Amino acid sequence: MTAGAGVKLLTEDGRRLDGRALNELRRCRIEAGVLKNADGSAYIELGRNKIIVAVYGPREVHPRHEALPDRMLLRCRYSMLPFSVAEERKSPAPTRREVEISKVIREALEPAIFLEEFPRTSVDVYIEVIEADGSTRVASITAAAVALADAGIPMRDLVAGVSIGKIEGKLAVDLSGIEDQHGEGDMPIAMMPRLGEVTLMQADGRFTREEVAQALRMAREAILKLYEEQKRALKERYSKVLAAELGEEQ
Amino acid sequence: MTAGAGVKLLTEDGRRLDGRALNELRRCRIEAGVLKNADGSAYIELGRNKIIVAVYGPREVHPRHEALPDRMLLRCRYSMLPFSVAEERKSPAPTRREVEISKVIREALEPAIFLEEFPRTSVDVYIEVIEADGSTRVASITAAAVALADAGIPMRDLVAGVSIGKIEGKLAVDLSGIEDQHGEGDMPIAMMPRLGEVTLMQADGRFTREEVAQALRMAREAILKLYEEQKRALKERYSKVLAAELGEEQ
Amino acid sequence: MTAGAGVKLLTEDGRRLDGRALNELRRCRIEAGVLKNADGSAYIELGRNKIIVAVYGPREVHPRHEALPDRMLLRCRYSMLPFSVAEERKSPAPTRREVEISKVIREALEPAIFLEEFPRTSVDVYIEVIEADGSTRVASITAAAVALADAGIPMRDLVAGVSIGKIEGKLAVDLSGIEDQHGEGDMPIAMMPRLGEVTLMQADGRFTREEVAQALRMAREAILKLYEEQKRALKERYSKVLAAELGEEQ
Amino acid sequence: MSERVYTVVPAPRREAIRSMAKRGERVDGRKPEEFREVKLEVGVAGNADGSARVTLGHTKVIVGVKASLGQPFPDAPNAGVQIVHAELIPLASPIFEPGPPDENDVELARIIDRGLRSAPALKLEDLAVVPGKQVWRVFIDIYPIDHDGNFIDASGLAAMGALLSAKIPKVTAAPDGTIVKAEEKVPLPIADIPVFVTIAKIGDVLVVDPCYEEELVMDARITFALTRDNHVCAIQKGGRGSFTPEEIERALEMALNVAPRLRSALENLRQAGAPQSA
Amino acid sequence: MSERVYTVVPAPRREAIRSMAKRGERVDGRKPEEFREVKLEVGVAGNADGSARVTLGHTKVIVGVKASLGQPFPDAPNAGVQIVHAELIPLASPIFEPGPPDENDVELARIIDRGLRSAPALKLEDLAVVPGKQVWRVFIDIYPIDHDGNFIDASGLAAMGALLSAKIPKVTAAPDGTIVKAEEKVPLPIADIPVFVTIAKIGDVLVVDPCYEEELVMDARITFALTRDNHVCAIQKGGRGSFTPEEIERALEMALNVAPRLRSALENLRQAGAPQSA
Amino acid sequence: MSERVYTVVPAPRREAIRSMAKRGERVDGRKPEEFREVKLEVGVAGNADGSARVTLGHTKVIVGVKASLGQPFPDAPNAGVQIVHAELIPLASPIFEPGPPDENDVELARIIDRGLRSAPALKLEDLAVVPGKQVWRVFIDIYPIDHDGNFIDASGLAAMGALLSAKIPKVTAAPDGTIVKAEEKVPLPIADIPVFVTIAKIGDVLVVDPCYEEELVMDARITFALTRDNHVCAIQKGGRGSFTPEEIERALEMALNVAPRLRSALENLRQAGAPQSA
Repeated sequence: MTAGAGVKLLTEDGRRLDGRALNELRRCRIEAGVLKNADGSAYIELGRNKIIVAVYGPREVHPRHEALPDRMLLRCRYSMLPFSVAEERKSPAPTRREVEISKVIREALEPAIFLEEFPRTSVDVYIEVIEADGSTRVASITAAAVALADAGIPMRDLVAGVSIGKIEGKLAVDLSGIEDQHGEGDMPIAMMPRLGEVTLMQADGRFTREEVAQALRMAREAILKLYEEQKRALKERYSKVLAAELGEEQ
Repeated sequence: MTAGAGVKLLTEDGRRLDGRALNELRRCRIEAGVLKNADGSAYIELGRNKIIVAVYGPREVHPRHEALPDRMLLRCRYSMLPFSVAEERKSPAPTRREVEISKVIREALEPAIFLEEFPRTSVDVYIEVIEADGSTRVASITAAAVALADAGIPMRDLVAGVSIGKIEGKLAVDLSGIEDQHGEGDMPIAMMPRLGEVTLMQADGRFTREEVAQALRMAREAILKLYEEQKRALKERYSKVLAAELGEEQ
Repeated sequence: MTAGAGVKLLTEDGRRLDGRALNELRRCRIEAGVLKNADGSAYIELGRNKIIVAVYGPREVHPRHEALPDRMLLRCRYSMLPFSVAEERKSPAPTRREVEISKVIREALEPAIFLEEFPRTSVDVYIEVIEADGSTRVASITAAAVALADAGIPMRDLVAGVSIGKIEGKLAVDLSGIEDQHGEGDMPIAMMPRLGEVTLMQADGRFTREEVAQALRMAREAILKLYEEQKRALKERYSKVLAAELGEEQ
Repeated sequence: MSERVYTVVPAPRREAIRSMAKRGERVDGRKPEEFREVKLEVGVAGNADGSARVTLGHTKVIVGVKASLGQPFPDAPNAGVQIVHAELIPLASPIFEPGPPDENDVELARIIDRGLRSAPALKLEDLAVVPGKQVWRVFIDIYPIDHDGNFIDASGLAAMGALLSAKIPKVTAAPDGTIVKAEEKVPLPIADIPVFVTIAKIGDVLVVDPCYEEELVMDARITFALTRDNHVCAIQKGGRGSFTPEEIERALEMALNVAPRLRSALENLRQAGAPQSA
Repeated sequence: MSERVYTVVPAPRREAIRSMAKRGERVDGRKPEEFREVKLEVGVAGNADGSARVTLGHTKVIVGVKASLGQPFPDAPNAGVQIVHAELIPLASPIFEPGPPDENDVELARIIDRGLRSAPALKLEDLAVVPGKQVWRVFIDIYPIDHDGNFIDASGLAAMGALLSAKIPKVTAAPDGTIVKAEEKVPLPIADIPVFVTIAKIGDVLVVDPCYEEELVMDARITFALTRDNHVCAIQKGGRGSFTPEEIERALEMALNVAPRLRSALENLRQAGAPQSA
Repeated sequence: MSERVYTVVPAPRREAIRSMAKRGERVDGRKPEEFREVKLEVGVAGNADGSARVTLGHTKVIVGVKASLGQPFPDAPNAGVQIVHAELIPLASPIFEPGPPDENDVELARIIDRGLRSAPALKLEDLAVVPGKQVWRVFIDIYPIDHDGNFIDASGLAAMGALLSAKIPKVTAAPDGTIVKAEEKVPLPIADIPVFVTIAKIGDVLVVDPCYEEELVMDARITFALTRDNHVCAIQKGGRGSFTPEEIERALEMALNVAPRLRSALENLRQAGAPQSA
């Protein structure tokens, strides 16, 4: 992210390039249970972002010496497919960016999981970005929480995330790729929606203390909307599963 | 392999650049038991190809978790020494080509081995190409089968291989390096000679259905000749071992 | 090291560029016990060289299968920080040079350690060069021996090392970076000072048989001086530890 | 260099599948020569120049194509570059582990590469912009995302779908060698549409398009890549067993029989696209 | 991708630390909002262009800066290059293992990089010598050598110390593009002096600058990088726990309170150096 | 960084070998100062520019040399490049494991490299074609294929054999910098013919050219590379034991005694070749 010399991100009536208001999320659609092999899975489209998440576990830890005596081992791998980026093909080897994001996503999900309930097991969360258009890490978290629930992992709450950006001096919800590239700052935030606790928070760019407080409020509001879509997706999934179990066609 | 614009591979009387007829193998010489440390070994010269193979095992599997409860673990590593190629020095790191060839060679040898007789053990086949001149993967198989027999691994048959190529529209046995480079197709085939069963088959280039059938017949014929050389090499080896055991000079 | 066309390393009165006589060491200062986490540690300044060494162990071997039934496993890692070199930044990945030096340093320390006293354990020696100015491998050994003693590893003697170089046809003690670069030869030697036995010896450049013998004598003499500094450093460390244990301020 | 540890099928289940095969039956009710239903969607990854998702039973594969200008290979200075990469990511199956490509990833990529190259699918010579200097480098990235067997055939279909749906900028090289990229996008130059058909051998029986359970109990498999005019443009035998020459000829016949149906979805794509150079 | 195996704190000790926290006490006698004594030395690695060692309690970090001329990044042709690398070497702690960088090394480097970049610390545009062709590439290498917690803040201080003390050759580009390096050395162009402040959450209590034992028992941590004019120029939450929004605001207040003291040592360095461009 | 796990010699056998040594006897009947029979064959790898196989008892080593034109190293712009690589492949012994080079591979390559470089074997300055731009890069690849001890000396002989038998195209640089390769081939420019001699210490006894069993029970080893005029051009001590200075002088004497015989086979090669520049 570099300061956006010359690229106008807001129209004269205060709308963003894609017509959104500053506090407006892009269209978000989540589907749970999209894969057969995974124990849980979810697919999210947030604007043009397309991300698929699979969850395996709880299962025996492999390699064994990584098992934890008092709790579940959660592992996350966030990766971008080579053709998911707007720029030239990305090498398939994990970048430093992907390594860091995998870590912060794991730490964003852990607060919501009853890790102590399955000691000596692992749960693996695999995230593949098929198409990227800004805010992929938070969209990944939103989908991963649904995939964990789909896998039946006991959780104290879901987790959903949104990025708060700064464009032309104003805070804006859910940065798109071009806003991330030319904006003045990016602050990805994830929360447990019901509990209202922050499980991921990062930032680059420059923000005043007041802007940080405001960003937290804007994030909360957006996250509650994402939470509705998460619940809808899980409800739909459960009704399909139930229908299938009752012998109907799914 | 790219279509050979302008390089003539057949003379007017239908002979190949090295004077061979279309169904003629290059000179092939195999020697068994060429290494002291290995449990079995063989050296093959096929035309200018020079390949050495060592077999270690059956032995304890290392790392242990790779051991198979119901059969022997066969592992193969095919590699080309950096100076074995006609082109510039090859990097010593395994190429994707070497990784694939290691796999298909293993799968070409497995049908001939009584894998169930030594569960929880491994047999390792190491193949080093010292000089390459076309058809190295099939020559490696021919030598590896001899090395396995030299190691005393129980086998239901040997395995021998030959490449069938397409040069100037005609099928030809045992492609040389230049024929492989400028020909129109390459179809490496390995068989168990006595049983007549195909254990490796690959192809690139373009072949009609009839050509595939013809290639299989030509391969069978050539493989029976290679089988004679394999048996000769093993007989020579046994007589040397026997002589040594009877107290004579080897 | 390449032959030094044109760079004068000796003044007309036989002094070296930094004013030293041929058999003169650079200023050497060693401090023991400089790190809190390590079981033993030492810091050495030899001329501009700055090297820090940490010792961990004896401890359980990890990974376990590397444990030795009859003796301690000594492991060494010599590495240069990316900014320690006079040239452009060094990549942090271990170079072949660092891999070799790690091995010869380990083999220079092993003769002094009672390896049999702690079977099935490991001792790890980590060496980081902060600033390099010639003779880093022998300076590392001198510091590592102090760190091992600081860790309480039972030793039959310390080990100290010095490089003997050839500059303008004459043997010189303790090569600096510029002397190493432009001189005609470098012969690093490490000894157990009391026992007078050689535990490391390498050379490049060209030396006559007589020069090799002379180099060994010059090394012995220099190493005895380094030994005094090693003992001083350890004595200082012990008195500090003792003072701390007696309830005084350290 | 070692075999991937496949989930083991319990012996009774194994025997059941093999006896079914003998009776001409399969675990999912198919006939031996029957390919599963194929679903082909294109444009599934909007940042790729071309992309496709193929669903084959529960098997799902995504392929994305990205083209960029770069140097040719030294041994083919006047041709574009085709690079195929495949990664059996752990998302797709519990039997896949994270890490650098292993022999299974490499084999899959190389089979597809050979089939496309020998057909040929892409007219590589039409992808040279400034011969010897600047050519299109076409990356074909294969990512299976759910595993119910026969990745090769699904990957081949998805790769061709992605290539046929791809659009790259129209470029022109000025006399001084500078390259101008137009806004206008053109399809990739396609010469042929190969399809891949895999036949598994279970006992003495040959079956087309094995599902995952069949792969676990099969003796061996053989794949044929087939051009529009019924040429074989790649073969790959896999697995620990062997084939008689007669079985190979029979397998090829089975493959030739199903190929046209597999190709028809791709042909439709092509007709839907912009005018092609071939 | 897996968690580093941290040494486990025995349960009683763990409970003791957490109860102390509740009473506003800490294992080393500090108050919750108290930063440990900081010692900053520069010029500790003479072959580096700039270097600093920071001692923070028993935590020690060395940072070296090396600058060399090279190509700019394609997406910022008119700017110098800043590359931050960190390595948690096994010398510093028994919990670090040799080998390629893992997620903890990468996270540390990337936090520092973001804070320096967003402030910005370096005026990267002033480091372009021949725009688009030759720019200064500034490598900032972070090596913790003793570990008693809070590597982020110590690394940030050492990185700024190394940058502020660095001197690079004065270069001029001739009209024909050749670059002349003068004997004269000049400081790096510094625009701002960000400092990093980390707050740990232990139960319901927030403490500044956690030591190692506190890191082992904490629920979560949050780091703020702060510019001279009290802007937040980077944030990073870490750990398995969560924060309420109110806790985050409180933590930021604590960070803003200690930042000036941390920055003062760096400001002194700056005044001691040659005239600066900002 | 850890020691390779060597096969352990059972204690009684170990003691037997050590007692034999005390009595001046060796496991294979040799005298302490006796080098095994050496067999040197050249031209064993026809695609290499030069190659040799050395047989030393049961130890076998193949070395191939490939030269190609490329850029010089920045710190030696007017000299050709010599790169030595060694790989202890698992084919040669059950104690070698597949994988990237470990410390033993690296040490072997670097000892040979130092000996060749210090002698010097190759006149690197004669291998610059267009100084600063195009030079010959000579790769020397060492592959032991059967292991009965003393790889260093066998590798040194094979490396020199490969260099002495190598032929590279005669090249000329046109004034405009283009390089023309002639059909004619010329030998590499050789200045000296160093040989490597390794002495093992078993108890108090020094033995030349240790076999594998001797390597397993030895205390330490020391290798000398020796030029034609009896200069030492490389030394390498290895192993967990130590030498007295007197032992080192004695070992050097032993090495000087056997060197001429080892070198004679190489000298013959040289006379058999085309006229040399030295």
